[in-house]
Amino acid sequence: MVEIDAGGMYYRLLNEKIKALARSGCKEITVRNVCGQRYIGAGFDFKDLRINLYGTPGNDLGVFINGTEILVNGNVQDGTGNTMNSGRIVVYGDAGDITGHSMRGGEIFIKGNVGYRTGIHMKEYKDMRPVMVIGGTAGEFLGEYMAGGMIIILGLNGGNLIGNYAGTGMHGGTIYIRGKTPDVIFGKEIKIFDLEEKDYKTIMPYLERFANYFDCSLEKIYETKFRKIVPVTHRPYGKIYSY
Amino acid sequence: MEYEQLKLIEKSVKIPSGCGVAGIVNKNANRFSGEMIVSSICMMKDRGNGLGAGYAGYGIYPEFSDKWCLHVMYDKTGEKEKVEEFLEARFNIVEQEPIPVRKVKSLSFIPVLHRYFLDIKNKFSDNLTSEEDFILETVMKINRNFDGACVFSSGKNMGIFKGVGHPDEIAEFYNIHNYKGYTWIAHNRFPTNTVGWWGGAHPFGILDWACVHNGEISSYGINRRYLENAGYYCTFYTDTEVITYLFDLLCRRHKLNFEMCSYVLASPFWEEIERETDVKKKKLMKFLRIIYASAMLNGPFAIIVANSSVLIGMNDRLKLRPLVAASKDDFVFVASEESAIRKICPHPERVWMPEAGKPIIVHLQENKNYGEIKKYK
Amino acid sequence: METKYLIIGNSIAGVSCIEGIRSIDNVGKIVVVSKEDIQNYSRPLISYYLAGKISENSMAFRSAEFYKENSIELILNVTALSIDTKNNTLITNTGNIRFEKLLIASGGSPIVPNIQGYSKDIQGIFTFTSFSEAKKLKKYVEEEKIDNAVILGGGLIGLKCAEGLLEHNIKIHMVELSDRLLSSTLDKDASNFIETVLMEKGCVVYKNDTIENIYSENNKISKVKLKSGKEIETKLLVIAVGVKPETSFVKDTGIQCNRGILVDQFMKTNISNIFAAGDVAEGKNLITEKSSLIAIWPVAARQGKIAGINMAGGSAVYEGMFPMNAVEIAGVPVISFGITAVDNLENYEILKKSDGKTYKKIVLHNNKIVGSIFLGKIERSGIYAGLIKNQINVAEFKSFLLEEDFGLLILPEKYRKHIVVGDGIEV
Amino acid sequence: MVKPKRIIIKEEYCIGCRLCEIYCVTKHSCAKEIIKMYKEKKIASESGICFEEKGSISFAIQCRHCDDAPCLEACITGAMFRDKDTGRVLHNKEKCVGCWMCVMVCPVGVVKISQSEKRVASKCDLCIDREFPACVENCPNEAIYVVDYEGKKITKE
Amino acid sequence: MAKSKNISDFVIERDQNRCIKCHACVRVCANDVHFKDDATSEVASDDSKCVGCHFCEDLCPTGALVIRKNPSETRENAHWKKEYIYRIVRQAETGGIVLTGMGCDRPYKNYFDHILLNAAQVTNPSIDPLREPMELKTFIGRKIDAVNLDDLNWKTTSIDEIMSGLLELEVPIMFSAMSFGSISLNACKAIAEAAKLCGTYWNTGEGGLHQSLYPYADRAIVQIASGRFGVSSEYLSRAAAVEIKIGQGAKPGIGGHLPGEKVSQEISLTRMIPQGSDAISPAPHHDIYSIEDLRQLIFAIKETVDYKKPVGVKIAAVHNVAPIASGIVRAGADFITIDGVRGGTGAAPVVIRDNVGIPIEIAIAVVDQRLRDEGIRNQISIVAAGGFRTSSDIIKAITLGADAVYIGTSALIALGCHVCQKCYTGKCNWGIATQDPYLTRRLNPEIGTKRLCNLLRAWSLEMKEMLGGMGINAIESLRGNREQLRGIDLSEIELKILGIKHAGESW
Repeated sequence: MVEIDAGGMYYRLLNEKIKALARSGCKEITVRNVCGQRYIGAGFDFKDLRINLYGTPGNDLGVFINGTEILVNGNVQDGTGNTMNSGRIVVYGDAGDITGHSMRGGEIFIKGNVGYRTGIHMKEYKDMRPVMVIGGTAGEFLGEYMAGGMIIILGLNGGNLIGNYAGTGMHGGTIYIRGKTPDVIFGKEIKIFDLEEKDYKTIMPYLERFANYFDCSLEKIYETKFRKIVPVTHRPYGKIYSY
Repeated sequence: MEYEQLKLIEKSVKIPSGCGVAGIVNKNANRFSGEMIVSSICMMKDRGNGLGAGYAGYGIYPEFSDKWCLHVMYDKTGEKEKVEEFLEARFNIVEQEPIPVRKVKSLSFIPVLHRYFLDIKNKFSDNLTSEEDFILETVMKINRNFDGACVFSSGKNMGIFKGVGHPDEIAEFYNIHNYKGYTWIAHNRFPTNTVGWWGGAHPFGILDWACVHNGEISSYGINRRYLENAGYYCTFYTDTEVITYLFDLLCRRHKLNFEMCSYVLASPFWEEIERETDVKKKKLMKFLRIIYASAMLNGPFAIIVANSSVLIGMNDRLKLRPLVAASKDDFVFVASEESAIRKICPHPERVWMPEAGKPIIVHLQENKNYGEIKKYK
Repeated sequence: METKYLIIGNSIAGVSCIEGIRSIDNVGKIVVVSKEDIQNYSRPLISYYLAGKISENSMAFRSAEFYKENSIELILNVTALSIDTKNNTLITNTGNIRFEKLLIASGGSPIVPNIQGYSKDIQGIFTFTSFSEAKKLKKYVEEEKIDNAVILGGGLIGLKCAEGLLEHNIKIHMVELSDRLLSSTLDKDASNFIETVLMEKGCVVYKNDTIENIYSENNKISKVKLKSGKEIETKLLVIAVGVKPETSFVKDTGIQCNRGILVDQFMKTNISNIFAAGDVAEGKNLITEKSSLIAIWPVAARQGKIAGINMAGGSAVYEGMFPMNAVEIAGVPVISFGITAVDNLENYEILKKSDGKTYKKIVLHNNKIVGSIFLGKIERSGIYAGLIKNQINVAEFKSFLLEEDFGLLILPEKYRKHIVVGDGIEV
Repeated sequence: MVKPKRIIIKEEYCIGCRLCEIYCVTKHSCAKEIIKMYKEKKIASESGICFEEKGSISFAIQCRHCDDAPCLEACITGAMFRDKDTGRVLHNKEKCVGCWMCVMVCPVGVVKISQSEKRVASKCDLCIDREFPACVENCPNEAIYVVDYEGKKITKE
Repeated sequence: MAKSKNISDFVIERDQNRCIKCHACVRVCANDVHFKDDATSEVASDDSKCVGCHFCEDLCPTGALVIRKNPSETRENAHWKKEYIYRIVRQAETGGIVLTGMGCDRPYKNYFDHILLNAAQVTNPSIDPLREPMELKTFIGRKIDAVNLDDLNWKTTSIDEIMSGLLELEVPIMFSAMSFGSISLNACKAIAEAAKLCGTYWNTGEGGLHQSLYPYADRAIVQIASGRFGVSSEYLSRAAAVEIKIGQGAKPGIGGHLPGEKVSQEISLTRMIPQGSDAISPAPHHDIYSIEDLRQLIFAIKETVDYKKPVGVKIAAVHNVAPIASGIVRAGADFITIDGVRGGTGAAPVVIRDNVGIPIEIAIAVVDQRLRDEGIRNQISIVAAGGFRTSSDIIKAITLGADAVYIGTSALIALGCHVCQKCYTGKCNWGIATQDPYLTRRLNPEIGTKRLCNLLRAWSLEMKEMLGGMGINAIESLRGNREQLRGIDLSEIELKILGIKHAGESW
């Protein structure tokens, strides 16, 4: 394992260093004293690389990433996993706004809470199915314009599970929420259902992974029933035009 | 038309003009009388129409060789005092006097002509990083803000003399034959309409650059906007002004050498660049053309540009205007017509015509007699 | 006499051979011997001649210039007697010809079964496989003002002859040994169809029957008696039971024969400078993949050409063909390919469609077409021939095979593009 | 002038307008003027084009003028012949007896039975008397074009 | 259901004396306008379905068809014009937003038509472009302000660095963003191939990069819009440049969406979304709510492509365009695309298209001036878009200060488009704005490429003529050279904004 001290380092240099190490065959890189460096892992294509970050990485962590695992020991800022293609981001803390914006594949695990507009315009394609598991709560506009993939909100730490306008303009994918349906304003385009057996089967591997990463009890997670938010149509705006 | 009106026109619109140009340089910086250049430019009298002529000589003020010398013309009463007040605030005026002139009957609208030899009081005020930029700014300020004043020469140990008239008349007026210089350039103007303003005559100068020009720059509009971005305000609406500023910007500020400068001003065609076999040179040519796209001089021109250490004759990239060069001993001559050279040097060693866009660059040998010669290359 | 190339037979196989040779060798001497007395004629045209649809002048399928342009020495009225394979010499009734390369394209000769009362000398009995016979027949019909005739054999030759005779308003009695007309090329349905058409034209068809006895008066035929007992008075009998390869002169020459002369894929016999093509040769049947006689014009043309190319030192391979026939009976066109009637339905799949005026049948084996019949409407049937020849798997578009608008569009894209734009467009 | 050898079909660009047929018929009829010809039913020719259409795919196919043309081999009268100058496979109506051997062997299925003279086969002659076949010249989308012997596309310019 | 009170936009005149009943019109009309009337065996038409695309007219072998505007007139009323009346009728019947295609068709003042070009007479020579070199080569991207010999130290590496970030255009005309989805793949192919052949660039729009277009990727400017369709690191790395689309002239501030029924298999492949699913592009980028967020995305892209490609930002020309442009320069963009009010689209609400934004002429003028005033003009290239109809429009745009232009509608017209403005129906008879396999085949990309190349060639020739006339032989000497322009019939404020003098004023 190789270590980099990112203290005072500008993001461009940091990314260059990480890339150079990865190209030389390095499989695991630990970066300490991360503070505000943006775009860590931008467009990375290193399939079996793992990056351990200590500190607070800057915005757009893992933007356009295409297969690398990033573990963050700390909170992350805005735009984590922006337009991500594949790979995995695990955050041992909270995440900021627009986490997983437009992500098309890969996985994001957040131990704590996420900010506003999380999973906005997530989409899926063929066997690419993005998944985001959030241990805590999410802000407003969760899964807005969501077109595919799944978001799982666990609410393990209490607080308001989700904010208003979840699933606005949603036309694909599923949001799983743990616990009773919160008393918030939902987007017009969604419906809420109880889970069927097969739904539990679908989310199980991700919950297991979540429990594994964050060392929490799977039983505790299952103690509370899940519900799911799904779009009523994948053509939400088909009828507002006069042809 | 009233003088004021004529001046207004001259100062507010660009007047295209045809011209004759001539230049003589002694490579060893040996000074010689202005008579030679007068004789040369007068040979091409038919290239002008009596509405403008002028001379620039280098090495003419050896006693003040380290002082900035401003030639200023005043055509409004009271303006002189204002300008001098402005100058005193910035400079120590070492010497000042009316420019000596002789009465020539045919000349009219003659302004008050005065020269100042200056030392900069507070060299680097206003965050300017060089003396030259300070002088530049001073000239710009006077020319923009003082309506009745015009600085028409602002170098060291050099001076520009110009006015509305035929070249022989202007020479007589300023006593050009009385001055001795090592480089001379001259201009005979043919504007396309009547002008009465002496400031509109050529050469045009800034710092120790002086420039005479024959032709019209069709790219004027963008060259001007480009220069304004760099802090050069074109108050004279002449192509020559733009060319002079471009030389100052590129050669002095951006430190391009004259060859590179020629790639900018008379850019080689893309096809030519494509054919260049020296990879490094090719890259540089292309690069310069891209970066200085707005500085390219497009349209017909033949120019002679001088400063204290160099004389350059150059054509546009298609050679749409005439230019001839000749050399004998340590002299190099450049002119619109060969006759203008033959007149003063009947048997040159070599006579040639420069290629389109390829400048004739004559560097002066350093000469201890005439102070330091600045090298911009 | 000596020649570089010697060709026995002047029909399509021989002529194609000339074209094959000349596509490679422009100068080598070519001698063609023919036992007939006419420079060039198309054998299948004899029924049209008989019908009076074309004149004697139009019988040629190649003009006289053809022989001139290709510098062919054509020797008529020569009958091949034997071949001296050791000395590369053809022995004929008029002399010997030495050759470097020989093509046997002697075609076939009509089969005349043993019938009681038959004699070569009886007038009014004809075969129908050569122009000379056809000429004699036509002359006889016209001179004798024949108004009814018996044709023995309901195969292709018999029907062709019938077609010709029908034009002379002759009532035809057709005697066929098997249970249906054109038994070798058509199934029962199609056969019935043909039979109906013929009957509408005034023909009488006797199936499962044959002529047992021929009666003659004054050395002229007067009556035939069928096996079934039926007696038909007639002044004209055409024996059209088939042809056999003309291999009589090949006997004891060492050239291997089965029913016809055996050839390899280069149309070469077991003797390295002797080739055979046309009705006399046995080539590969693409459908059965066996060596067999396919006595049809296009096969003869192809074989002759391939033989010619190989004789001249080129290299061409005969990939095999399959039986196919086109015939028009009383204005109804019929085209058939390959195996059209099968009994063993386990191995075959049959697709059929009929609307009373047309009939279409496809026989499939392992999802490949092995045979088909088109009756009434025959346009674009060649596409099916292509599918058979290229052994295209039709599983994907089977349901379209019988469609009215069946066309190239239905075919697999790759094959279609091959046909449409491919450089090897011939398929 | 390079002589066209065959018409190549870009089925992916056939728009199914069937103008090729109209121009083919016009060209081969004695009238030559579309409106009068159609209006007065003076259609003296038939199109040498087989037009196929299924779903969104369509194309017009004409005689391929194959290098190794089966119809030439199968013709019992010599009516089908290869033009020496242009390499085209042409058909002499006068000689044809309508035996349908050509129809039988053409793997492209483009030898048609003439409707006006039932005993004669008919097919594309690549507009032997014109620089470009009428169908090619009038195809609005270059879904058919001509190539020379080497398979090179021939265009007007 | 009550009978519709709407009227047909067009009437079809069929000259029965000329109609030969070949049915070509019946076969080709995607709107089912023409049909064979079994009762009369004549060919007839249903005018109400006609969109005025003129495809049938073009195809009819006998010229029997003429499509005319429906002459039916409502009572003359300068305010309640026919089109407004019938728009209300339509909305009263459907309750929906009225969509339209292509650019704004309102008769706002067209400044191009009020600007005149100069020509050289006597004092300098005009140049004959047929004989003498005439250069249109243009470079798009971030340039430096000054070449300092000391800094360069004759090292060419820094030169390389700057030059690798520039797009080299043989003609200052690029093909505007038109996604595969809004137009057919054949149209994309024709455009891409033409861009390659003509030495210019094409723009993928927000449609991803179809595999069959990979050969043209080195000439592609790929777009990132709010839907992020087809955007991946591979997409970014294949392209020549990246453009972040914030807005579009035809619908500033409005998102877009490709209805699910148009998301075919191929489109699903390039957009990387499931077949049949709506492709919704939200109005804003949800990761850009402010200018610093734009900088964040610009540098996210630069970081991903190792700073090797120019990154541009496309905005609609709106009232505040000049300061916005300045902000975009300072946010690190290498080129800015400004799309004027007449910019085209496949679908936009008509009220937005016709009423939002400002003309491109004005936008170029103010942006160029603003950037010069701030001394940052050289750091960015200005690409202008929005309704360029002729080469003179382009020359004027460049003279006002644009580096290059994008053409969209004019390119489509070259491909056959007759600007019927019905792109959003997906039934484009010319095979352009459609995904219907029966219709897309109508655009043979080979022909399309040829026509586009011809257009660019023709316009280049004309531009050279105009340049030569002005005595200028390189386009860079015209760029921003507003002295060469004069306004006609313009007010003082208009002249001031455009930065040009009025006709009659000399230098």
